[in-house]
This record gives sequence, C-alpha cells and structure tokens, in this order.
Amino acid sequence: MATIPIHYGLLLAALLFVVGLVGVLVRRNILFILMSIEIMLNAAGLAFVVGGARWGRADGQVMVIIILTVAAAEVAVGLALVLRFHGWFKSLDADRASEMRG
Amino acid sequence: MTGVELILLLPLIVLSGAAVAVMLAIAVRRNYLAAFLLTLLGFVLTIMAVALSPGGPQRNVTALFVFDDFARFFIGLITGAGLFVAVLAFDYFRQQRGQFEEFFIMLLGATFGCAVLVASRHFASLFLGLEILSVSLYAMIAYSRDREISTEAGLKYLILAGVSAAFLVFGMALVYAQTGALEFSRMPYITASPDEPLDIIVLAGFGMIIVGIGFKLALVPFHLWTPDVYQGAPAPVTAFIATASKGAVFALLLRLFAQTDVAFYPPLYVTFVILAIASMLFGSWLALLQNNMKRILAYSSIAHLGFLLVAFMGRGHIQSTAAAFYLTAYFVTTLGAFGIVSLLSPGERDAEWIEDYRGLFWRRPFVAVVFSVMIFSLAGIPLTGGFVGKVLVILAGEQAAQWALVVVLVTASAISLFYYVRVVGIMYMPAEAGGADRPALPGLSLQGGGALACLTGLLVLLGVYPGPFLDLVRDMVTTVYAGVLPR
Amino acid sequence: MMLPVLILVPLIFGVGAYVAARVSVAAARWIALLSLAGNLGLSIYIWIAYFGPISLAGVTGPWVLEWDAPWIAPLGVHFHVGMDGLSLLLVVLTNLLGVLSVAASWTEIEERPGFFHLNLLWVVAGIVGVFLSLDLFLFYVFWELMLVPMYFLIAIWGHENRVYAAVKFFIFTQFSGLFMLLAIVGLYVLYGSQTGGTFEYANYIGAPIPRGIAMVLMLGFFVAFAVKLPVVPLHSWLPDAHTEAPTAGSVILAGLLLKTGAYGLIRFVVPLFPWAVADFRPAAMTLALIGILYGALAAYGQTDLKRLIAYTSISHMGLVLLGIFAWNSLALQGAVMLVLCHGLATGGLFIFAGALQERTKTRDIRVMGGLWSTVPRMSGATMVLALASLDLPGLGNFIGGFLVLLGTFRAYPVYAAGASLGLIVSTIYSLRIIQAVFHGEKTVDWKIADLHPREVAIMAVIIGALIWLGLYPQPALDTVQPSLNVMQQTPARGPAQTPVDATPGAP
Amino acid sequence: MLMELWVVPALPLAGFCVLALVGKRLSRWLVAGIGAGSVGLAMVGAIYFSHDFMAFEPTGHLYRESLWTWLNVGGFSPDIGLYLDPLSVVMMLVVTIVGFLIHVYSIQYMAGDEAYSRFFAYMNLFVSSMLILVLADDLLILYLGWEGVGLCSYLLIGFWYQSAANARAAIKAFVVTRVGDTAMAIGLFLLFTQLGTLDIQEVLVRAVRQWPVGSATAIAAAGLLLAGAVGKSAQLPLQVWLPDAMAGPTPVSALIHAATMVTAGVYLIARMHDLFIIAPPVQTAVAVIGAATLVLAGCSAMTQFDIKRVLAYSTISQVGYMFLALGVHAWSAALFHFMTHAFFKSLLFMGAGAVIISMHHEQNMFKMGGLRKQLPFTFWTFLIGACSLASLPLVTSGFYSKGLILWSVWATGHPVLWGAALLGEFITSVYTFRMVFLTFFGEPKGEVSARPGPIILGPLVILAFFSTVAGCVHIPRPLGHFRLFARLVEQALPVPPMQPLPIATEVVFQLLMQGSVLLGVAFAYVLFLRRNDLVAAWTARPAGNALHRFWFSGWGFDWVYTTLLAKPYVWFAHASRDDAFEWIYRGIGAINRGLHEQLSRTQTGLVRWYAVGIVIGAVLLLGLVVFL
Repeated sequence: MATIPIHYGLLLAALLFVVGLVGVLVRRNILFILMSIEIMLNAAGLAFVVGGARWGRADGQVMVIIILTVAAAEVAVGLALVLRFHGWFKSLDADRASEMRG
Repeated sequence: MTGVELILLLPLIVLSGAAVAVMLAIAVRRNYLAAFLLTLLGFVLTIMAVALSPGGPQRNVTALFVFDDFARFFIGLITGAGLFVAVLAFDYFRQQRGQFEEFFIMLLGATFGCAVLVASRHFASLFLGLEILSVSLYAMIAYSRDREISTEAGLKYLILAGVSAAFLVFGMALVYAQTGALEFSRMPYITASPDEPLDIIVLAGFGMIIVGIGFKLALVPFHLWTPDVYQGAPAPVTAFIATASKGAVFALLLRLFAQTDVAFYPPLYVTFVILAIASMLFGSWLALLQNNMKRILAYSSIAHLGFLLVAFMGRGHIQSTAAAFYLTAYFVTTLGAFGIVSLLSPGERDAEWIEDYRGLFWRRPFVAVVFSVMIFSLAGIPLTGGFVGKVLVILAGEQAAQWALVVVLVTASAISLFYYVRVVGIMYMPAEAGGADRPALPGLSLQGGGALACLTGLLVLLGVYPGPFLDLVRDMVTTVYAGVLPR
Repeated sequence: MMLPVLILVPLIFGVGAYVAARVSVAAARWIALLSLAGNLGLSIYIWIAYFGPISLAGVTGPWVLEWDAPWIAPLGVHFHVGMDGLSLLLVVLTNLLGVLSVAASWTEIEERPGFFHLNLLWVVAGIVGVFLSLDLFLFYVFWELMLVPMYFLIAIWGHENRVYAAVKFFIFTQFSGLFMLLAIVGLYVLYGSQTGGTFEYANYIGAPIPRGIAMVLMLGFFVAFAVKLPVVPLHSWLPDAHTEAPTAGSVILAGLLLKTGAYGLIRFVVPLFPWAVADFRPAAMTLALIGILYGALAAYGQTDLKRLIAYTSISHMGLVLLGIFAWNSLALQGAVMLVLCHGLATGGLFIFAGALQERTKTRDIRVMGGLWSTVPRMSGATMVLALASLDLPGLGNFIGGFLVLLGTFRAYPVYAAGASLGLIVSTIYSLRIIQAVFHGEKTVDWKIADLHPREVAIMAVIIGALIWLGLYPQPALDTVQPSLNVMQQTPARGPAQTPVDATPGAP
Repeated sequence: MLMELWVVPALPLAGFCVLALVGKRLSRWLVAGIGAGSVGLAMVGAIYFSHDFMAFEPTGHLYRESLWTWLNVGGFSPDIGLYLDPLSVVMMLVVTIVGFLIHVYSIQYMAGDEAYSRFFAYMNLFVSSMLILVLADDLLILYLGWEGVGLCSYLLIGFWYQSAANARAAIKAFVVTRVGDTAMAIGLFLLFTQLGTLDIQEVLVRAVRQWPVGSATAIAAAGLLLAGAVGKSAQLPLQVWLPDAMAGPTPVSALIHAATMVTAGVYLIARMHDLFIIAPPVQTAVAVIGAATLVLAGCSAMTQFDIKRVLAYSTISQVGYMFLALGVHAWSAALFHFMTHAFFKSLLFMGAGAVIISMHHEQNMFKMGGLRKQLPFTFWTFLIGACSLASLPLVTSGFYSKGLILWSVWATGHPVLWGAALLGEFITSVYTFRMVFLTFFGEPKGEVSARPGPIILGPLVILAFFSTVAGCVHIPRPLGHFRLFARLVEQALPVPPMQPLPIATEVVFQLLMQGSVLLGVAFAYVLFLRRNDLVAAWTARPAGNALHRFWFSGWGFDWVYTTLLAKPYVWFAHASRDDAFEWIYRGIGAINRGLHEQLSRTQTGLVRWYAVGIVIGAVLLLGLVVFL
C-alpha cells in the first residue's frame, strides 16, 4: 500500500469528483443527478481513505462511514422529493422546474 | 464523559430530546397545538440550558465539540430564532389545509444541526451538523405540498446543497490528507511562518471548504439558489434559512478561521475580499427593481452577508464583536421581515408581492410600522440595531484598514436604499382603488403580534441602547480566540 | 436639562399629535403648534437669559449649556449636547420655522393630519439634535434621523411626482451621509485611542492628522454637507424635493435642512481639518462660484414656481459656502447671517408658493400674471421676500451677503468679485418671480382669496424678523461671535497645524 | 439748533409705512394728505435745518449725527448716522422742495388711479431713501439709500404693472443699475479691505494719506465707484434703462428720472471727490464719459417722437454735463447745474404730463401741435423750462449753470471737451425747441379733453419761478460776479484749478455759447416749424434714414446688450431648465438598472445552471487560491 504515492490516490479521488460533477451538470434526469452527487461524495470518501492511510489513523475511515450514512439519509429525503416532483411535473427533467426566475 | 461535560452538552441533548418527544407525541395523538407547545417548551428549555451552562473559554467536550461562550452565544441566538420561527410557522400553517405536526420535528432537527455546527471543533461534527441541518431543510422547504414552487425549491436546494456538501467534504479530505488534522485546533500552525507559502493542496482544500460554506451563506458567486429557494419555501422556513442556517454557518466560519491562521494567507484573504465585494454589490443590484418581497429579502440577504464578511476581514475583538452584533441585529430584522410576510400570508399563497403591501400603513398601522422598522434596520437607519451593526462593521473594516471594502459597503448600502425605500414607500402610499380584487390579508394572532412586538422592541433596544448587549457580545464571542497563540 | 427637553418636546408631542388626531384634527394641529411654540419660547428664553445684558452663563468655555450622559459605553459614545451662540440661533430659527410651517399647513393638509404632524415634529426634533450634538456619533444619528420623517413628508403629502422626489432625496442624503460615517469612524479608529476612545467632537480638534489622511477624512465630511447645502454638482435632489414637498416640507427643507449642511461645515469640517480645508479651498470656492451663478441661471429658466425658488436656494447657499471657506470673522458672520435670513426669506417664499398653489392648484408661472390687484397683501409680502433674496439693504440677507463678500474680498478678491455677480443674477430671478406672478397681463382670470389673517401673521413674523436683522443685527451677531472666535482659534491649538486664516489685511 | 436731523428722512418713511400698511382703507384725501404732507413736513424740516446750518456755521462746516451702530463685526462697524455739510444741504433742499412740489402735483395728476395709496407710498419711500442717500455718513448707509432709490425706481416704473412692457422696463432699469451697483459694492469691498473703514470722511482722509496720486488701488477704487455712478446716472455705457423708464407715471419721471435719483451718481462722485482727485485717469474718464454722453444722448433726443423720451434723453445729456463738470474738478459747477436742472427738468416733465393728460394720454409729439392756445398756462411754464434747458441768455437758470460748466471746462484746459460741450449746447437747443414747436405751435392735431387743474398748475408756476431765478445764486464775472452758491459749496468741496484768464476771454466764450444756442433755436425753427419737408426729405434717403434710426434707437446700445448679454443669458437659462447635471444622475441610474437587468438574467430558474454557477465560482476561486 505504502508504495502507492499519496498523490495518486488523491488524483483518483479528484477524477472521481469531477466525473460526478460533470454528471450533475450534463444529466437532466433528477435521479441521475442524485447519483452523480453520490459519486462526488464518494470521491471525498476515497480521499479520506487515502489520507487515513497516509497518516495511519482511523479517523479518516470514520469520516467515510459518516459520509456514507449521511448520503443515505440525503438520498432518502431526495427520493421522496423526486416523487413529489414527478407528481407535479409528470417528468423527471430537472429543467422543467423553472417556475421561479429573475 | 464527566458530569460537567454532560451539563455542557445539555443544550444539544434538550434539542434532540425535544425532537424525539414531539415525534412520540404525534405518534400517540395528532394535535397541532400540542406539537407546537412541546416545540416551544423544547426551545425554551434549550435556552435555559444555554443560560445555565457554565461557559467560559475552551470548554471542550470530546474531540468533536466545544461549548465555550462563543458557542453558547450562537446556540442561544439560533434557538431564539427557532423559537420565533416556530411561532410564525404555527400561525402560518394554520391557514393551510393539511397536517403539519411533523414540521416541528424538522424545525427542532434543523435547529439541532445548527447548534452542532456552532459547537463543533472537528470536521466530523461540522459535516454532521451541516447535513442534519440540510436534510431537515430539504423537507421543510418542500413542506407546502399543494404548492408547485415549494417542491421546486426543495429539489433545487437538495441538488445544489448536495453538490456544495460534496465540495465541502472533499475539501476537508484534502486538508486531512495533507495535514492529518481533523480538529481545527490542530491546524493553526501548518506552516512555520506566515511568509512561507502554504501547501497547494491544503490551499485547494480550504478553497473547496469555502465553496461549501459560501454556498450556505449564499455568497456571490454561489448565491444563485437563494431567491428561488426563498420564494418557494414557506415564509417561516425562509426566515429560518435566512437566519439560523446562515448564522450557524457564519459562526462556524468564524471559529474555523479564528482557530487556524489560514484565512490570512494572502490567497484566501484576497478570495474573501472578492467574495465580500461581489456579494455586497451583486446582491444590491439584483434586488434593485425586484417586485417579489421574498426575492428582495433574498437578494438583500446576499448583500448583508457581504457586509458581514467585511467584519470578518480582521482577527480581533472588534471584528468578532462586530460580526456577532451585526448577525444578531440581522437575525432580529430578518425574522421580523419574514415574520410579517408569513403572518400576512393567506392560506393559498404567500403575501410576497410588494403590491400586497400597498397602503398597508393606512389599513394596518402596527404591522406597517413594524415592517418599516425592520426595513430601516436592514437599510441601517439610526435607532435600529441594523445601524449600530453597520457602524460596528465599518469600524471593524477600518480597523483592519480595509478602506476599499468599506467604500464598497457604503456604495452597496446606497444602492440598496433604493429598494428598501421603495418597499417602505409602497406601504405609505394610499391604497389604490383597484386593490379590491386581492384577497384580504389575515389578521394577526395574539402570539404573532406579540412576536412582532417583541422583535421590534429588541431591534429598537439594540439601536437605542446597545451598550450592555455590546459588552455581553464582546465578552462571550471573544472566547473563540482562547487557546490560540497570537502569531 | 433644557437641551434634552428641546429635543424631547417635539418627539413626545409628535406622538401626542398623532394620537390626538384620531379624536380631533384641530387638537393635533394645536398640539403641534403649541409644543413648537413652547420650544420656541424656551429657546428664546435661553437666548435672553444667557446672551442678554445680564448673562447667566459662567465665563468658562463657549458652551452656555451642556448636557452629557454616557450612551454606548463600549464605544465611548456619549449623549453629549451643548449649546453655544451659533447653535442657539439655529435652534431658534428651527423652532420658529417649525411654528410657521405648522401654521402654514393649517388648511393645506387635510389627509392624515396626525401622521403629518408626527413627521413634522420629528423632523424638527432631528434638526434641533443636529444643531446641539457635540458627539460625532450622536450627530450622525440625528443627521440621518431627520431624513426619515422628511422622506415621509415628501412621499405622502407631496405633489404629483412625490415618490420620485422623495426617493431621490433620501438616497442622495443617505449616501453622502454614509461617507461622513466613514470619516467619523475613521477619525475614531485612527485617533480615538489618543483621545480617550470617544466620539467627543472637541477631542479631535487639533488632532495631529497627516495631510493626506486629513484630506480624505475631510472630504468624507464635506460630501455629506455639500449634498445638504447643496454644492452644485450634488444639488440634483434639491429642486425635485423642494418642488414636490408640501409647503411645510419645503419650508423645512429650504429653511432648515440646507442649514444643517452649512452648520456642519462651520462646526466640524473647518475646525477638525484646518489644513485640509486650506488645501481644498480653491476647489471649494470654485464650486461655490459655480453654484452661485448656475443656481441663479437655472432659477431664471424655470416655469415651476417652487422649482424656481428651489434653484435660488442653490445660488444663495453657494454664497454661504464661499463665506465659510473664506473663514474670517466677517465672512463667517456673514455666512451665519445669510443662513438665518435665507431660512426666513426662502421659507416665506415657499409659504407664499404653497398658499398660491393651494388657491390656484398650479405652480406654473406661465398661467399666472397680473395678480397684484387680486391679492395685494400676498403681493406686497412676496415682494419684500423677493427683495430680501436679491440682497436689498435694509433686509437681513443684505447683511449676510455683504459680510460674506466683504470678508471673502479681504482674502480672495477674485472669488469675491466673481461672487458679486450673484448680486446681478439674483436681481434677475427675484424680479422674475414678481413679474411673472403679479405683474403683466392676466393670462387666466383667477378669482382667489388674498392672504388670510393667519397667513398675514406668518408673513408679518418673517418680514419683521428680516427687517430687524437688516437694520439691527447686532444681537444676533454678538450671540454668534464668541463661538466663532473659539472655532477660529482652534487651529492654533494643534501641534501639526498651520493657521488657516491667512488674512492679508491692509498692506 | 442742529439736532434730530433724522426726522427729515424719517417723516417720509413714516408716511410710507402708514400708506403701505393701511393705505387701502384710507380716503383719497387722507392718502394725499399723508403722502404729500409727510414730504412737505420733511421739506420744512430741511429748510429749517439748512437755515440753522448756514446760520450757526458749525465747526468744520459739518454736522454729524449718529443714531446707532448698524453692526459691529471684526473691525467692521458702520454706524447708522447722518452727515450734513453744504453739499448735502444743497441736495437735501432740492430733494425735499422738488419732491414736495411733485407730490402736490401728483395729488391731482394721479387722482383717477385706483392704486392711489400705493403710488404715494412708493413716492414717500423714494424721498426717504433719497434723503438717506444724500445724508449718509457711511458708505454702507449710502449704499442702503442707493439701493432703496433703485428699488423705488423699479416699483414706480412698473407702477402700471398690467402692461408687460412696463414691467419689463422696470426690470431693465433695476438690472442695469444693479450692474453698476455691483461694481460699486466691489469698490466698497476694496475700500474697506484697504482702508479698514467705510465712514466716508475717514475713507477720504485715509485714502489721501495712504495712496499716492495715481496709485493703482486708488484708480481701481475710484473706477468701481464711477461704475456705480454711471449706472445710477444713466451715463454711457449704462444709459439704456432711462428712456424705457418713462413707462412710469409722469410725476415719477419728473422726480426720480429727472430731478433727483439720476443725479445720485453726481452726488457720489462729488462726495468722494478726494478719492477721484488722487485717481486722475478716472477723473478724466468721468469727463470723457460726460462729454460723450451729452452729445450722444442729445442726438438721440433730436429723433424721438415721444415727448417723454425726448426729455429722458435730455436728462441723460444734462447729467452728462454734470459729469463733465465733475471730471474737470468743477465741483460747484456740477452741483449748480444739478440744482437748476432739477428745477427746470421737473418743470418740463410736469408740463409734459399736463399736456399728456390733456391729450388723452397721448405722448407722440407729432400728434400734438398748436397747444399754445388751448393750454396757455402750461405753454408758458413749459416754455420757461425749455428756455432754461436750452440756456437762453440772462433770464434762465440754465444759462448760469451751464455757462459755468463750459467756462470751467475751458479754464481748466480741456478744449476738446469744451468743443463737445459747445456742440451739445447747439443740439440741446435744437431738440428742446423741436419739442416746443411740435407740441405747442403749428396746427392742432388732436383735441384737448381736460384742462389741468390748479393743483397741477401751482407747482408748475413755482418751479417756473425757480427755473428763472435759481441762476442768480451764482453770477459769472462778466455779469457781476456773485458767488453765493460756490462759496457755500466750496466749504465742502475744493476749488477747481482754473487758469486765471482775463474777463474778456470769458465774455468771448459766453458769446460763443450763446451763439450756438441761438443757432440751434433758429435751426429748430426752420426745420420743425417752417420747412417740415426738409427733415422728411432727408430722412427718406438711405443714409439719413439709417442715421435717424441709429439715433432713434439710442446708438444701438440696446441692440448690443440684447444680443450679447440678454439673449444668451435667457437662452442658457432655458437650456438649464432641465438641469444638465441631472444627466449625470440619470446616467448612474441607468447603469444600475442595466446591471440589475443583466444580473437578473443569470437567475434563470434552471437548477443545472445554478450548479454551473457554483462550478464556475469554484474554478475561479481555486484558480485564485492556487495561482496567487
């Protein structure tokens, strides 16, 4: 493990983060947007793991678990909202939601 | 965990306990009034717990929390805001059809999240607090089921808050990966001397943390969500977002950058200056000709956070006192303003268009006077808390030799005067003849009127005789620097 | 204790009038009138008691009355009010014009009289506060505070374009005021620690401020006062506000609000920053000249009566600015006299314009003319006021204008000579008022009533005061002199100061 | 005894106050009584004080009376005080006597006017201001009176305000004189700044002590005062207001625009003579202005139709003589001519007024004629005045006063100016008798509606008497050398530096002058009574027509001022109606509004766009953080 330089791990995490970010930006379906956010959060988790490995401490891993838990909670509320959204707009297209502007 | 620590933790315990209690009560029997009263009780007990807790500097509880006077002050402030929001929400949802008891659980939960944020001294508790707050808010924003825009706002907030949380947590990860520190207090001396440039990854990490925090504070350019969410959310929730949520995050920012020196490394410092300037000016310009009261207040809150950042631009007693005082005045003012929007809202929609307020003074002098006081406070007219706050912020900015910032502040204030005065003016115009087709605005309840009177009184007290409160704020807030070696 | 009373009386009775109006409108008017009259009586009593032949004042200091209480202790802010001759005269003027404007709007304001009088009295309170404050913070509070009721006066009871005018007024004055706030806080931040951490005005006199910083801080103050005065490029709010305001509003604006700018310059700008003022003098005097001539020129071009009068104020205030920046005892006394007399004369002219508008429902002078035989009393009174504004000897304005020019001439003959052209242009616009309204042929056959006894009384008071100040101004001059002496000496106290008053005198 | 001199100006002032405040409620007789009575009492007082003054001969030939200190600031402490010396005695007497006669005349002349009390109020105020002017002890008080008479002039020119033209004439008068007044005010500033006082006597003493003859400061100060005098006395180049001032009622023209106010400039220069003496260039300027004015105005007078305008130009011309005299240091001659002029010119105006009301308010001389028979009384008095104006020999006062001026001019060594004055004599008699012939001789062209009553004719007779005998107070050497007037005045004013020329020379010059006068009369007789066709033929030619129009319009001064000053001013004023500075603020407003609109566009309502905003912000922020 220690043979992999820390920067590689961080770079991978950053790539993952950017993938998620691009997903948020380009996907119109709300479900995919939520999934992309999950990817971004997991990228952060990966970075924590890398950090934890570097310092040889457990708190990085603890953070990952917290992130996972929180993400789950977020998704739960998120999906409920998606349902309501579908009820109003009969679609999952995020761009439909533009009642308010200006 | 020692007994002292337990006592210190009491505010958090009471808040979470109240949430559980309300939930259980609802499970037993649905009663709107009972849920409301329980919530009130929870808030009041929390405030008492805050008041009774020993306080002082550096009251660490585990690695995660610190309950020093700084935290006590802001928990008290936020709980107070929660209390007023509860009163507003009680009247607000009574006007609507549906079951709203669970709202109070969310409110207590969100307040709990804020309290956690304020008391955190560790990235883990920071993140947890932030997410508790956010998740509660998603639900609260979308709470008006029969309104399309409420759902829309909830979803927007969900997505954008998720993205920003990802930025925040990724930034934390970068900082952690490079320094190995998750506690704030372990980060101050990352470099040997301030002249030495900071590690680029750490800087990037803090940059991303600022993105996450900037989103919550609605600083330009992370502000785009603000008007939509403010408009879509039920008025009491808007009040909560504008006050408790922002206040807690700002307190966190203060603590984070009081305990670490990072903010005063030139790159981050410049960043904050730019954020402040952009927020002040753009917020004011955006609100200029806006016709929707909630959006006006949203944009004005952007500008106000910019003003607050001016106070943040130095590290000293004056700066933190100014920021805390300003925030308090801003809390009272914003609660009052949204309180009026909320209390005047008929069931089917919010009283959010400024035309709704035409001639208000001649029909409802009390409400109009309260609203005027609130607006004047936002505009920084003397004898209101907002004025003293603004003077303090200017004082803090000039003390930090931020001359450009204070000039921008003044300019932005002048621009913002235009829309504030416009709103006030509308209230004192004669009501137009064709206004009859608008639905009548509901009357005030006893508790609603009481809350407004209370807020107005507070605001005027802060403006007319701020001395004692100023002393209190200074003594409490400066504990945030305790244990930090001067550099 | 008399000083807080002077401020509190209008504040409290304003609320009283508001409450009383729910019962009886007349009661509200009487409450407003009597409370201001009481205040006027009190201030005149102070005048007689402290500046009369047998003075109650001790020999210490220029302040005959002082009242000090800590206010915001953590910042060192005090509720410190004090009265010297200068502020006394202005307070007397304030209360006098307050009484007159209540009387002038007796029949004009039918709508919401309670709130009207509340605002009117609060403006008066704010202005009195401005004239009495010795603490910079307190001064700023009053400075801003008087704007709010004034805004309401214009926005609610004004004429056609009132909202625009009110907003413009508010933004101009507030924005410029904020620069003053920056300067006040700047003084406090930079020099507060050396002077005990207070906002006490006296403590900053003679503070060793480097030239560059002094200039910046001075400009902060100057901008605020220049907008109020107004100095020409910053005058844009004034014609609108004066024109759209109800009569009482115009009277207070022209008679008092503008004077706070002059007062601020005299009391704060020059004593606090003598050096910077000396550096800035050529620019300020040039602005003053532009103001005198441009104001007069624009006045002549107007067709709206109130707008015309408004522009004449700009011209006159240019003269005041000139006198203040000349800063010798002649010019300063002249500026003070001009401030007093302009307040009376222009206030009177606005009362006339209001009375005329109340009767004819128009302010357009193109449809007026030949009214002399219809309203002889009004014509005669207006004639006197117009003559006052063209600096006719025998009326108070002449003393002011002459002294300003005389004093300025001693030190800056070129500027004084240029400003003397103001005598010509003021003749042109003043006579235009008379000609357009009262002379010539009747374009419209107005059937309007002449001045009522109430209005005659108002005019009599104003004209009487003007004649008194024109023929025997010495009591007023003597009242002001000690405080002006003190202010003129102050530069000598500071270590880093050079004397400002470089009067060449006789060769 | 000499005391309580203040009563003299105070009486008419009291009359003014009463009439202004309650005049409308009083009966006409009461109004007339107060109006004329207060001036009459002032006259009695003036005569009494003058008698006392001459009888008791106070030390230094002066009497001062200080009432109160006007103001006292920083070394500037003008007193409200009065000063009586022979100069002011003469002025005071003339003002009150002529003033009283004109007031009496007005009782009937204005009888039909609805604003009867207003008229007398203004007239009283005028007399009071004029008395303050001539009795002033201090230049500031003098300035008070100076502006006061200007105000009354304005008020009375515009007395019949219903006509816009009258109101315009009034404004013109006020504004043009104000130009001079402003210069004078600057002169006062200069005097005070340099000498530290405005007390007239003290100013003169200090000026002579401090300034060498011909010093620049003295020239500047005297020049500025001269500008004031020129404005008030309607001399070149500020004479344009006086012809238009004839819009006022005729008694006003008689009192203000002939006898008294327009000579205030003469008085000012005489009063400040020491200052002018130490400023020789200014002194020369005074003479040159006087000479030029008397010729130019005389030419214009020859072409007017309106009888009052003839008299107005004549006044300008005659005041020009006084200036000429002042300019050559012939102080007493100037004052002498002032006195005789006051008598005969007010006589002429009042006579003209009598003609005008008899002719249905017709003022055009070409529509009159043959009035000699119909209005004999008026004719004879008018003729006496005209002879005096034309200075026909021996029996007219003008003969003595103008003769003294011409002789002084020659004797002080100014042959060119003397030539101009002589030419002026010729012109004067031409236009004077043109006026007489056109009005009273020839065929009657209009009918006489009303004949002037006794109250009008009484003052005419008295003034005709004065116009005849007033010259006797100073009789030149060839005729007996009686110098009562000069002796009196020379107590206050210096003796002119005349060369000692033989009496024979004086006789020759008297004859020359008389020759030109008589030639002028003959000329007028031929051209305007016998051979009207000559004039008509001459003015029909282009050159003649152009010259006629040029003279008629007062040498084009009005046109120049209108084009160069008035019109641009009005144009700029109208251009400033919608304040140019306003555009700055509109621009700022527009910029802010534009920014608002542009920024509002970023609020698209699209959640993905908002995310883009966050990303852009983050990228910028990270870029900043990383690369800074």
